[in-house]
Amino acid sequence: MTVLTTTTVQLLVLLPALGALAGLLLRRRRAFSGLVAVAAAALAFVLSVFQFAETAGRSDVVPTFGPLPVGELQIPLNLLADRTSAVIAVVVAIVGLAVQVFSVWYLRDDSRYAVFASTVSLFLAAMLLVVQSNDLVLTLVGWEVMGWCSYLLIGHVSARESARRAAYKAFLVTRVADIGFVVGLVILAVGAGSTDIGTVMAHWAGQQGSGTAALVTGSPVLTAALVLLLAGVAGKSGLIPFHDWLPDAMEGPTPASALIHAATMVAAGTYVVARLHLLFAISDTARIVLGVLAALTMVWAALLAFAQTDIKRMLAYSTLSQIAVMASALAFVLGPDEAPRLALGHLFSHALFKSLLFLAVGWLSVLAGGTAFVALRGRARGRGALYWSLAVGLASLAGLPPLVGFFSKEGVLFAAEESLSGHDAGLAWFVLLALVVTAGLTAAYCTRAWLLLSTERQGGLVELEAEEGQDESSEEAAPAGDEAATGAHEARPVTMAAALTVSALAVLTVVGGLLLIPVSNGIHLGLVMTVVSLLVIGLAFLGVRAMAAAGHDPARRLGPAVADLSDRGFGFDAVYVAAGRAVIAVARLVVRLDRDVVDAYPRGAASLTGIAGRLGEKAHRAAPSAGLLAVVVGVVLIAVAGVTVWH
Amino acid sequence: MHLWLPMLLASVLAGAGTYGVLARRNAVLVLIGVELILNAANVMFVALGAADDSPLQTGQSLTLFIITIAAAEICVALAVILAMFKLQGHIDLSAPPLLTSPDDEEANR
Amino acid sequence: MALTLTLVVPAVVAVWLLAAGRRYAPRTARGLALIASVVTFLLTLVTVALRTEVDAPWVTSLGLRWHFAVDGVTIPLALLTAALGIAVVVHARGREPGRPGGAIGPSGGNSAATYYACLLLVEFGALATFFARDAILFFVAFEVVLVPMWVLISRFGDDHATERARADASNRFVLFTALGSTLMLLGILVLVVQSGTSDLGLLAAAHGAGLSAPTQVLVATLLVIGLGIKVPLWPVHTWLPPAHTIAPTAGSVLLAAVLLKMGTYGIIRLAIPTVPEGFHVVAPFLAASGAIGILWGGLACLVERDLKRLVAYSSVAHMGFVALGLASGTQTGMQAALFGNVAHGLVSALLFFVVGGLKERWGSADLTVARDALRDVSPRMGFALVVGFASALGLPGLVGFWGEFLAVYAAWTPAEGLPVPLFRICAVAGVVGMSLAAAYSLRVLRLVWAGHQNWTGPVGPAPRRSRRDDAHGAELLVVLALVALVIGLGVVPKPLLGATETDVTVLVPRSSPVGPASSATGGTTVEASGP
Amino acid sequence: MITFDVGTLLPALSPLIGAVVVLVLDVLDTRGQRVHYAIAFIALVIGMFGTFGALGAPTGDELRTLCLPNGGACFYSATALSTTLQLAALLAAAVTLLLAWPSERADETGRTAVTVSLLLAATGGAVGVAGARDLASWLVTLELATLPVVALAALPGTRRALAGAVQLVTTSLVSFAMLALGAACWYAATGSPELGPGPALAATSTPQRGLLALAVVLVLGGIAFKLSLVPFHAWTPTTYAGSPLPITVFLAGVSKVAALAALLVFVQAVTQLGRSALIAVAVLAIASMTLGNLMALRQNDVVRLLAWSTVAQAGWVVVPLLSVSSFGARASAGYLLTYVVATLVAFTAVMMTVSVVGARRGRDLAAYTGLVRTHPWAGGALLLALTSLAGLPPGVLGLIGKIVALRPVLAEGWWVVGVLAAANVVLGVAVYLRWVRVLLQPAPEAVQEAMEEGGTGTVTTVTRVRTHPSHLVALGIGSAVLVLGSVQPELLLGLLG
Repeated sequence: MTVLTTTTVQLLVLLPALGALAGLLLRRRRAFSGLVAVAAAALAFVLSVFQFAETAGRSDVVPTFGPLPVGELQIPLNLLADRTSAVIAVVVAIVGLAVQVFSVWYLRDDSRYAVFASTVSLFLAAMLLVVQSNDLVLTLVGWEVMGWCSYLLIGHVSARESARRAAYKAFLVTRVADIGFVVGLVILAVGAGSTDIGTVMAHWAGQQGSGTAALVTGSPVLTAALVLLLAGVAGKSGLIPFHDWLPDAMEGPTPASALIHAATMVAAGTYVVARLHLLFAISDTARIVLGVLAALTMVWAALLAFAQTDIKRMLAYSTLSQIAVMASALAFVLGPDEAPRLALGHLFSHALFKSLLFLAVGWLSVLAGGTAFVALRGRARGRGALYWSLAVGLASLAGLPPLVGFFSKEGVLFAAEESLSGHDAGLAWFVLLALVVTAGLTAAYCTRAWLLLSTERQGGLVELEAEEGQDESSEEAAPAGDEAATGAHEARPVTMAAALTVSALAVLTVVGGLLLIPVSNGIHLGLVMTVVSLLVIGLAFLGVRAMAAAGHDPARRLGPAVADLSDRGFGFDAVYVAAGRAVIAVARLVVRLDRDVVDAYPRGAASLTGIAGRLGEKAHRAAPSAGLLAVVVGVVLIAVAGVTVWH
Repeated sequence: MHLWLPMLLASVLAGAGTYGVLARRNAVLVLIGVELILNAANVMFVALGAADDSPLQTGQSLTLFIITIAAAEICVALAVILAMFKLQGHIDLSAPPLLTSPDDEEANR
Repeated sequence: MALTLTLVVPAVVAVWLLAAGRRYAPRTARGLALIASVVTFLLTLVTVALRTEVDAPWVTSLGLRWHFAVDGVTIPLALLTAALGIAVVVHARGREPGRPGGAIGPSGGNSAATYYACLLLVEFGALATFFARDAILFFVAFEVVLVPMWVLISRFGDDHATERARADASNRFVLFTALGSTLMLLGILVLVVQSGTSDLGLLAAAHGAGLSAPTQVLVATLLVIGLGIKVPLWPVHTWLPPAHTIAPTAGSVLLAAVLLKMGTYGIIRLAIPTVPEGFHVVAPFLAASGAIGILWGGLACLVERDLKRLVAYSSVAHMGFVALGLASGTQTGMQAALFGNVAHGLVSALLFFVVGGLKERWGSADLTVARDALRDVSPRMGFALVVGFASALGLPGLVGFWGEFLAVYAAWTPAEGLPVPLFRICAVAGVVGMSLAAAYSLRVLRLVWAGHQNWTGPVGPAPRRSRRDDAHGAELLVVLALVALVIGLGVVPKPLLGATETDVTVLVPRSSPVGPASSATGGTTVEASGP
Repeated sequence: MITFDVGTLLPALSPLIGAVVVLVLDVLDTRGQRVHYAIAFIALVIGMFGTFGALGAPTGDELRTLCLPNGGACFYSATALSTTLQLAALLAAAVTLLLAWPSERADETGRTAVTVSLLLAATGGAVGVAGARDLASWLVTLELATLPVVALAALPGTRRALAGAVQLVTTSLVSFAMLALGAACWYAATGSPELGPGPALAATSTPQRGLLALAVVLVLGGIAFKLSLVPFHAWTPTTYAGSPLPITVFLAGVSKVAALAALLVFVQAVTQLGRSALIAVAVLAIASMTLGNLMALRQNDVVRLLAWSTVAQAGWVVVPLLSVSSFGARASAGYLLTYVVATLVAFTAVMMTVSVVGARRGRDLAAYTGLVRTHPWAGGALLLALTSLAGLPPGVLGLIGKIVALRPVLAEGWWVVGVLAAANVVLGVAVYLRWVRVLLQPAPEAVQEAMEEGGTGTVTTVTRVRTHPSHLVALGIGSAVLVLGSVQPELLLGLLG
């Protein structure tokens, strides 16, 4: 490898981190910190592009601190630069840059902007670390740091209890899921005696190759490790049952949501699985688990997305289902390394259009003073760039050709279609079904959103009152959180930079299909599935149009109950609360035990000495004869003891 | 002559003495008990001394030592007991003594 | 020479302060103490640099030698101790007992000198313990810290607490520890009498040769129990929370960051190399108690009301990881334990400085009292608190992570002959404990840093209070230094691990060769007890 | 003719001669008060010089005298061990003397001569018994070390004193009877008055070894009384509390040395003990440790506290004897030294406090509040002594003592006893730190002000009392030994050879 690549990759990870540090040190000078943040992201972008150019058709292992001296275990701490990492790094950098630029404007009045910007930089660094890592430990490092950053970002507006709770929930849920992740990593590393991903895969795959009966389908240990790993992935990528933290994460400022949802945190899970896909290819069980989880999640989330009263929450659920779509691709084994490419392809496109959507929504929310549909009703009309950006974003999410979302989704469908004939056909059918349903649902909620954003409300008094009613209710439901969304910015025009950012993302979303080629080795279109999915999408579109006749909110046709229920994520949160309660109960028990059982011994000893002392004093009323008695008795005792045995 | 007779005597004396020490509450009687035990020892010494024929009549001389020490002991003991009788009006050893009295303060100074 | 001075300087100055300190103004006393601690630190640096050694006969009739030396295992702890020695003295500025606004203890006359003397004595004892290369000398040094720390707690303890509470806490501390150290002494004596030498170097080199198996088990048990009380391991940890709650800030810092380390260091130095077979028998129990401690402490922290007690319980949890690493009996485990030792030293020191400062400001450390968000009122303290607890929950990139992750790894592959399933369970317990740590850390941050959930006061950025509300001056200095260390060693752990590496290979023979061979064995063992 | 080496016997002789001289002087001139003390002091000093001969001798060899002609048995010998104990006894006696030294107010009782001569006689006995090597002189010297103390205890004639004396005399009588019986049994078993390994070894193989065992246990019982081991301890608290403080100090110092010396003579003669006899020793030791500490924990009268702590420490003194060897003997003696030094210092401090606040208050724990501040020297010395008794640094001497005492126990594999002893260490720490806490507490305000004026303060009365110079000397000697011993314990332990 060239020295150039080495430094490139190292700097790629290092610079944003340094940017974070610098931003923190310069937090008094708002302008500087903003500058630093944007510069760091921009540099990262340049470097990632450079890496992309460098790694044409080869992969380099890049050292960092050198191996850690920890006895038997080998921790080389290497980075890897290859095509995959390069592409993902590029998209991550793009999104990061966009977010940084945008938030300069978006958080203009936030007293804690500097901290926010540095956190975002750190977040970027962490994600890039995960992307470049060739070492399980480095992966874990990036993984956890991302979790922490998300905690900070979600809880950014800590004045709101809801924000604090959301942040707490997000970190805790992912951390609990990470129990599996860490144990999985440890098992993998223990097997290989090293944490180098190459070595690990060589070891386990080699075991499989050695073809002892137990290992034909991957040893139970490998399966266990992978399934545990999946638990962690499910946590970060918000697969069932760990998905519920993501919608609450909307408490964070919109740019943060864009970052978390588009390119970084949630995508990390998919990326790691893709990296280790060689192992997943061995273990059917693991892939089945993954496929089933993904299928369930995508449908569940899409259903929830439809009736949301707040557009950010809707986007959150759409993220859930899209991430699940990516993951589902990984449940299959096609050609060498093909499934991961398709998955990453969707990751790529999703990153583009989802960041676009979030930033556009953020922009819109500033103008409209809220993110609830009620507040946004028809606000998109006549906004020029913003209007078209939203249009492109939603269309791409719905998967309309020729937008990037279309191609990548077709890629995933293709993967499933291909493996219908494979030895895991059952899974393929199941996933395929889920994918088609999801396609429909996605189209449906995109249509609904579009209609609500673009059409003015019309209708009789009754309708109005009803809407008002919903107005209040949804105001409560809505996070209404970002300082930006307090409407204080109505007077303030958007800066050119921010606007350009959004537009640029929009352009990328349009032409993204071409960029997709290098990612997933060309475009994959299964003819049948393409037709099917387009049909489904079309039907969904028409259906929603019909429901929305006369400017009604299509979701209202399902009745307010549904809306409330879906706002509460079908009450899934209760499960977490229950779990928390249980743990607290155990904790109380522990504390009681600590006080009444463990600590009873010392206290008991203390009181015992007291009692013994009192008895002793009773026995020592100074009557001489008692003393004599004691003496003689003592002597007799000793005599007996001493004489009985003598050797 | 056999040693077991004097030994028997000695053990009887010792037993009686021990009984006296334990059973008697009167200080003087306790002293007598002690004396009995000592005499048990003396008997043993004499008997054994008669048995062996070392140049310096060990047994007998030891007996003398014991007797002398015993005498000294008894002197001191009797003195103390007298003082006790003067102060407390009785010489009952089983009675817990009164400890507090006005004269302690300055006596201890 | 430098080594001897390192020990003599603090001791002598302490004695001088005790003897003549009554006439000194707090300022003078602090000056002396500061000079002493700084000199000690510099001397420690010299000692570490030159790897000097002192070996002179002391009590010949006991075969007890005045034998001190430095090696990789010692260096980090010695530096930590010396550095904290400065920190606590600096931090006490303006807090002396008997001063108006003095935050330390109930003021009884001008006892500042005594206070500083106690700090120096604790430092002296700890350094002597870490440098000692003679088993009995180790014990003597081990005992030195007891009385000064007892005085710190009972005499200079939290003046909001009742006299009775202070007496209880200090007595618990001293009695528990005295029991522990005496049991340790028994173990040492059996070891010394049986193997005829008390030189730790020789004992370690012998690796328990010539000691019968029962003897080894006996010695190992006595040593592990005795030192375990100091660590503190799970069932015998109940002295720690009260002691921490009552002790003055500096006391808590020294207690958590230095004294607890003496326990684990003792296990590493005395038990593991000298009676390997015996320790092999004890190891499973050690691991189990460590694992239980991790869960126990973590859970207790979830509902604890008093912030200082909470940090104390978290100490129990973290030391559990160290115990786990030690029990595994592999070099990885040993490295993990040593790193975890230092890591916990830094983190607990940081946390106690911050928490102690908060308690001084608030008058109590009760979490149920609703207060302004710390990130608004005093951002610096808030930042330090965040770093501290982030490291406590084992966040990678901070110093806490490496020790715990490696400990879990080591527990998953214990040395040959140890019960693998048990250790695996312990490892899982460890990971669960890490998420418990996350839960309680974030609980604290949510209540203290981000603002209280029942806080009804003005929401949003509250106006900055007076300068005294936030860390400033000496306090800020100390806290920032610790924060820098926590982050620095977290990002670049290699130097610390490298320092201990070579000596660990001396203490513990490499259990299983690395590379493909081990992968095979690892694989098979995994098979053996796979889920 | 029996050999007679004055140089070797000097330590034992000079106090006795001193006693005679004092009595004679008293007959000649009844008004001489302090001169008696001077003479006594000189006698003790001479005695100390006498010990240097044996201490200077190369380790291992012993100076024998009172030997039968043509290489027969010797009735007196001075080893490093015994001589060290003698030195300790003499020092302790000297300190006692200093504490008993009359202040300006000469006491009208005119008893000084009696007191002094009794003191000297008892000291002589204590010194002698260390060197005795045959039954007769052993018994005589042992009783000589005991009887005068009874008299001294009874001398004040107060109720408390008398109660103590009665307890003491009755118990000592009984235990003397035991000793006599024991001696008889020994003679019966070995057929020789010599207290040496030879006869004992010869006897162990004969059928009378049962008698030998009986002798051992009887002697053990007899001496256990003087060491105030449980259950022979009943007299200790009463007598300590009853007799005048200097006599208490004597009991706590010289008598203990004498008792241990006697015991060691016997133990070294009996080269091997049956395991069950050892169990008896262990039981005695542990019992006295535990009971002593438990009771001391509850005392508020410092003298009683020290009395009970004596009981506890006695346990520690005999514990090393579980290994019946010169190793064990040395360890036991070594521990005794550390104990004696610490106790003497503690008592001296108490004495000083008493002399300031009066007996009643001075014995109350509360009187010591803030002593470290009000009276730094006394307070500091007391603190050092207490920590040394507790076996914690800064009292390193006591700590080393604990190590010395426990080492033989574990060498012989009695680790259960070791564990019990460890538990007692904890109890002991509790006992002594209870007192230390009081010392360290901030002194009452009144005292603070008094301090400003430079007076000596106490809880209630703030009086300018000039502490007695002899007390200061005693304190100086004691704490000097204590400090030196803490810095370099070898100074003390090395003497034992």
